[in-house]
Formats: sequence, structure tokens, C-alpha cells
Amino acid sequence: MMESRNNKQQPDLWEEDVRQSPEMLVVDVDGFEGPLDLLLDLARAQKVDLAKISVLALAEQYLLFIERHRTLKLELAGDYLVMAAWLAYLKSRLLLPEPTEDDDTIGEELAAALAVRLQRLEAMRKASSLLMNRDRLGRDIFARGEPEIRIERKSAYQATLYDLLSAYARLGRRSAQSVVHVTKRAVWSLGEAREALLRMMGDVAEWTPMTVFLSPYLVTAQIRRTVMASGFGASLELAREGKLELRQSWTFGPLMIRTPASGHDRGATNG
Amino acid sequence: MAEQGIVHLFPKGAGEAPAVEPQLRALEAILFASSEPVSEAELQGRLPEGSNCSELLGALEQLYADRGVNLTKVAKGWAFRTSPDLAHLMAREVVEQRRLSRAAQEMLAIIAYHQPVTRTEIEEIRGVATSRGTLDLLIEIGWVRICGRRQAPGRPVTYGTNDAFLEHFSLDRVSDLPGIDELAASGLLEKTVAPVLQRDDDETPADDEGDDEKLDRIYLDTDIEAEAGG
Amino acid sequence: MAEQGIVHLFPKGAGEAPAVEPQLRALEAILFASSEPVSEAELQGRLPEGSNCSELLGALEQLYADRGVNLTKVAKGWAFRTSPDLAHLMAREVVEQRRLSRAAQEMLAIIAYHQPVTRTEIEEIRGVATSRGTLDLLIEIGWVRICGRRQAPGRPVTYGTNDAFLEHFSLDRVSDLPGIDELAASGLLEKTVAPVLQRDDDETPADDEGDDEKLDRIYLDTDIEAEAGG
Repeated sequence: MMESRNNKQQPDLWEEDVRQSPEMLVVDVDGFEGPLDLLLDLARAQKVDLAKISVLALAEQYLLFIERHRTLKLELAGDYLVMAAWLAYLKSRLLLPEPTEDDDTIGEELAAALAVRLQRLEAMRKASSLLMNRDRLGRDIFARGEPEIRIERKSAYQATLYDLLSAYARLGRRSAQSVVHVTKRAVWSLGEAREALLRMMGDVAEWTPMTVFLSPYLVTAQIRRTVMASGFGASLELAREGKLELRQSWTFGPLMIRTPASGHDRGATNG
Repeated sequence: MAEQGIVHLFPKGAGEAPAVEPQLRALEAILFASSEPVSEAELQGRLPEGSNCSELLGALEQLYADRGVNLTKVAKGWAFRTSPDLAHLMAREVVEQRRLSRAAQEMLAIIAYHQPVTRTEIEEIRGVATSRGTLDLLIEIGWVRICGRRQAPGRPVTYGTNDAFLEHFSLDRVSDLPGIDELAASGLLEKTVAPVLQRDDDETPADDEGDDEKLDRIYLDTDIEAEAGG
Repeated sequence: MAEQGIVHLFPKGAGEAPAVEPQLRALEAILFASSEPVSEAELQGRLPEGSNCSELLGALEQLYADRGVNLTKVAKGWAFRTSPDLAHLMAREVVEQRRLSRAAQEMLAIIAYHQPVTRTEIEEIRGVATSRGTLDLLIEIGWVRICGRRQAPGRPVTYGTNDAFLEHFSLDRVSDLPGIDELAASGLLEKTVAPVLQRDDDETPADDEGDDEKLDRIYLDTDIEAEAGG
């Protein structure tokens, strides 16, 4: 995702342009904006309070959906596959709740956290529509059209950090004669792996096998290596930065990861 | 009878014609002449010495309550705005506004309700990477600004809304966002998802990870706090 | 208690039916929001079918006769104007917010990130000669100050930012300025920036001055044009 932007106006920002963006065409699975959006839609189909949804059923529906699209050979963005991997794992935990002595993960807890995430997203959706439907200046209500202010030439100059940074960036661009790099998505970059891990693991306090993220959902024949390598690399990097904890109980044993928590014993961070 | 106060400020019959309260006239003129909200402090400074600004504002607000133009409290100041029910008449004045994409709308809402918020937190809530440029656009429109930094590892930049946002959406302050109290009460404005189930062991639950974090959220971005509070 | 909103609050001549109310409200809103005087013909077209426009205008004019704002007929049509006796209040309106020119933004950025920095160094980084006025402006605004002198031949004056700068940008200290990398990572900036801007980069070419300057001129805001020219 590091390709440089050669035009300032992004094509997919405004409503009418959404469909034209090639990036969105990949991400946009049947009009969904990301895996959580898809999950939310599936959850709504259960027609119960989001707090009471069956996460197990939801996981199954999601996996089914992903399977269907995979057989259609649609290119699915990494986010969807990471979620699929995660849900496959969650499903297994929910079906076979037998925590090992090392692994205190509780399936129900993860499921509940997922439900809360869905509620939170739904709440923001509602908030967004409340906001957009307010009486808006210049659309529903109007200010004085002909202000009668005799402006004295006393100016308060106004600049934002953004102006400052943009100016700085502009300088660099001018002298660097910037080269446009267009990266293809054939590789799962370290950066992507990192972001995906952060996003998915952001709220998981339990020791979770790393392989969850490198499951078959993620690894198609073409990108197997890059996913394995980047995923592993990214987890090491995150561990080094203290954003993730790693644990491996025996040589070649499953690599477990979790979010560091102040209350937890700091897990060994040997990779 | 609640109108009593105004009745004596503005004479009922044209014939009686006692001088219209001069302070109210002045206030009316200043606010009417400005297209942008004027803060109470500034109004106070421009009114004659000894005027009770907030009382006058209250009277003026009431006076215009049923008119085609209303006095509204917006973005921590006061401004006259056309009445919302007359929107249909105002088609000629509408500035063509392109609609924000759904992603941008959602992002704006998240920034507004969760501010100050980092980009990673926004993405966590949405569960999807943010298309480059969406944040850019919101900043360019002038509704979102960089607030400061989170006192956390990496000291990430935080984002929030600004006065132009409040003005556009006819809000006086961030705490007036629709439904924000209910959302806060239901815990859905927490940036960390708290496990709902209770644990048997008394290990610190995961969401306490951010004890310091939470304090940060409350106290750090002082400017935003000021906005919300004052 | 038959206090009919405006009938009560806004006194008008006897005999007028309350049915006029909604039309008066409409007229009020249209005239308020319009950016120029509106002709009677246009008003007639925008009011509900069957409205007697000139009668309504007369009523509205009378209604506002003693107010801080009056309805007046000017050459092109009708408009609200603040009452002439309150003109003195209009002069002291808000200070105008102005944006820095691109050149000034760039210079401020360089000073902020490289302080203490000399004028020659600024020019080297920008790759163009700097108009004296831009630096003066930044000092006048109160964001840039003279820090001291460089221990180097000629002992050139160095510049840096001051407390007003930090305050304006809501920063605690200079080191809280967002980093380029960080902003690039969040998609706000393109990532092609960093290496050129290191200070040890002494051989940054300052040639091509002419061309770049010309480009600059194109982007300069008019206000700075004036500054720079003078």
C-alpha cells in the first residue's frame, strides 16, 4: 500500500466515484466495506439484538460466504481472509472448548468481544446517519448571505499542523523529483501483514496460535511464502515494539501471540 | 406570560413606540451582520459597558424563535440562521455539496464521537484499512484536524473535529453530538473492546491494558477537552 | 392567552390577518440569506402562489423599522441592512483569518523542523531565494523569533519558533511536531520526502533560482505578493 499518489484527489472518496476505484473493486465484496461490515450485515440477518447474536452461526455464515467467493475465484482482500482465519479458529474454540494448561483462551470471551465490536460499528453507523441528517449549513439552513462587516485589515494568520507538514512534504518532493512507484499486490508486504495483525489482534488478550493468521484462508498457492514470511516477520517486529507478545512452549511448537496487557505476566518474547 | 420580559422590550403597539431596548438592537445588528458565529465573550466586549449579555441573548433568542430567521447557539458562539423548515425555499442559496462516500461519513462520525482518536483506533473500529486520502479529504474540507499526540508507545497523532465541523452540523460543542451520552453510557465509545463475560480467575482483564491509556484519553488532548467542556 | 407568536412579539398594524405569518417568515429568510438585494419580481416568484409581495414587504419593513436591522429598498431590490445609527458597531468586527502563502508555510516548516536555522540554510533547503518579506511576516505574526547567532563565518543570525507558535499549533514542545514518516504512514503525506531535508545536506543546489522563483510567484497568495513586493 505504499504506492505514491500522483494526484491529490483520491478517486474513491466521493460517493459517486466509489465504484470506479480499482482498489475498491478488490476490497468491495458485494458492496461490503471490510470484513466487519460483512459480518454486521450477516448479523443483522439473524434479526435479533446484536448483543444476543449467535457468534457461532455468524462465523459459519461468514466462512460460507468466503468459500463461495473463493470458488468464484474472486480476489479477496487480505482483511477478509484474516477475518476468515480468525473466525475459523474461533469456531473451533466454540465447538471444542478444551483449554490446555498453556492456553487460557475462552471461546465465549472472544465471541463476546466480537459481538461488542459489531455493536460498536453499528453504533457508529447510526451516529453517522444522525450526523449526516442534521440541519446542515448551506444545505438546510443558511447564514447571512451578505454580511455587513467592515473588515479591518487586521489579519490573524491561520495555519494548521497539516499545512506545515504539507509544506514540508512539498519541499521534499520538489527537490527529490519524486519517482512514482506502483506496487503490485502480488506480495503481502510486511506492512500489510503488520497492519492486518494489529487490526485483528488489537483487542485479543488471549494467547492465540499464530497459525490462525496463516491459515488456508490466507494462503493461496501464489502468496503462501509471502504470507508466511511477512506474517512471521511482522509478528517479530510487533513483539520487539511491545505491541504483541510471542510465546513458543517447545521447539517447533505452535507460536502463540497476544496483545500485551499491563496486568498479565509479561510473556517470554523469544521467537 | 413567559413573554412578559420581551413584551416590555419590544412594544406591542406601533403607537406606543417607546425606544426599543438599545442593547438588544445593538446585539441584533452585530449578530445579523455576521455570517459566522460570534462568541459571547466578543459580544460582551462590543456591547455597552454593563450590559448583561447572556440575558440579552436569551431574550433575542426567544424573540426570533418563531421567525423565518432564528438565533442559534453554534460552535461556541451565536449566529442567526434561517429556520430549517424553510429549507425548500432556499434552493437558490444551496451550495452544491458533493456527498461524502460512506467510508468518509463513517470515519467522520468515528472521529467526532471518539475524539481524540488515532488512525489505528479508527481502523480497529471499522475493521478495515482506511483508504489513503479519506482522512486527507476530511482535513482538507476543514472538519478534521490533528489534535496532538497520544501519550502511548509510538506517540501516535490523534485526530478530532474543529469549529467548522460544529458550525456545519449546527452543533454548539462536541458533547452535543446526537446520542453521544447514550453511546458513552453503553460503553461503546471505549476504544478497547471489553470482554463482556466475567472471568473466574482474578487476573486483570485484558481491557485494563490501557489504564494509563484511558487516563490519557481523558486528560491529554487539552484543547479538545476545552472544546467539549467550555 | 391567544398569543400568536409573532403577532404578539412583532407588532404590526391593526387588521392584518395571521395568515400572513408564514409568508412573512419566508420573506424574512430569503432576504436574510441572499447574497445581494432581491428584486420584487424575484421575491414574488419564490413566495407561495398568491402572496401579495409588495404588501408583505411593506409589513416587513414596518416590522423591522425600529430594530437593529432594517428592511431597506436599494437600487437592485430589497435587502436587510443594519440600522445606520449602529454602523459604529460594524467596524469592529472579527479579525480576518488568513492562510499563509505556500512560501510562508514552507519557510515556517523549515524553521520549525530545523531550528535554529539561518536564512541561508532556509534558502538552501527551499532551493530558492527567499523574499525578505516572508520571514518578516512570520516574525510579525509572532511565530518565529531570532534565536541567536551561528558560530560560523559571518556569525549569521539563526531563527526558531517561539511559544506563540507552540500555542497556535497546540504543541507542548517542538519535539511534539508530527514526524514526516509518521504522517506518511498514515497516508497524509507522500513518502518521498525525508532525505533531502537533512541539515548536513549542505550541497543542496540553490541554482535554478529563477525558474523556481517564478513558480513560487504563481502560487503566492495575493496578500504575500503585496508583502513580498514591498
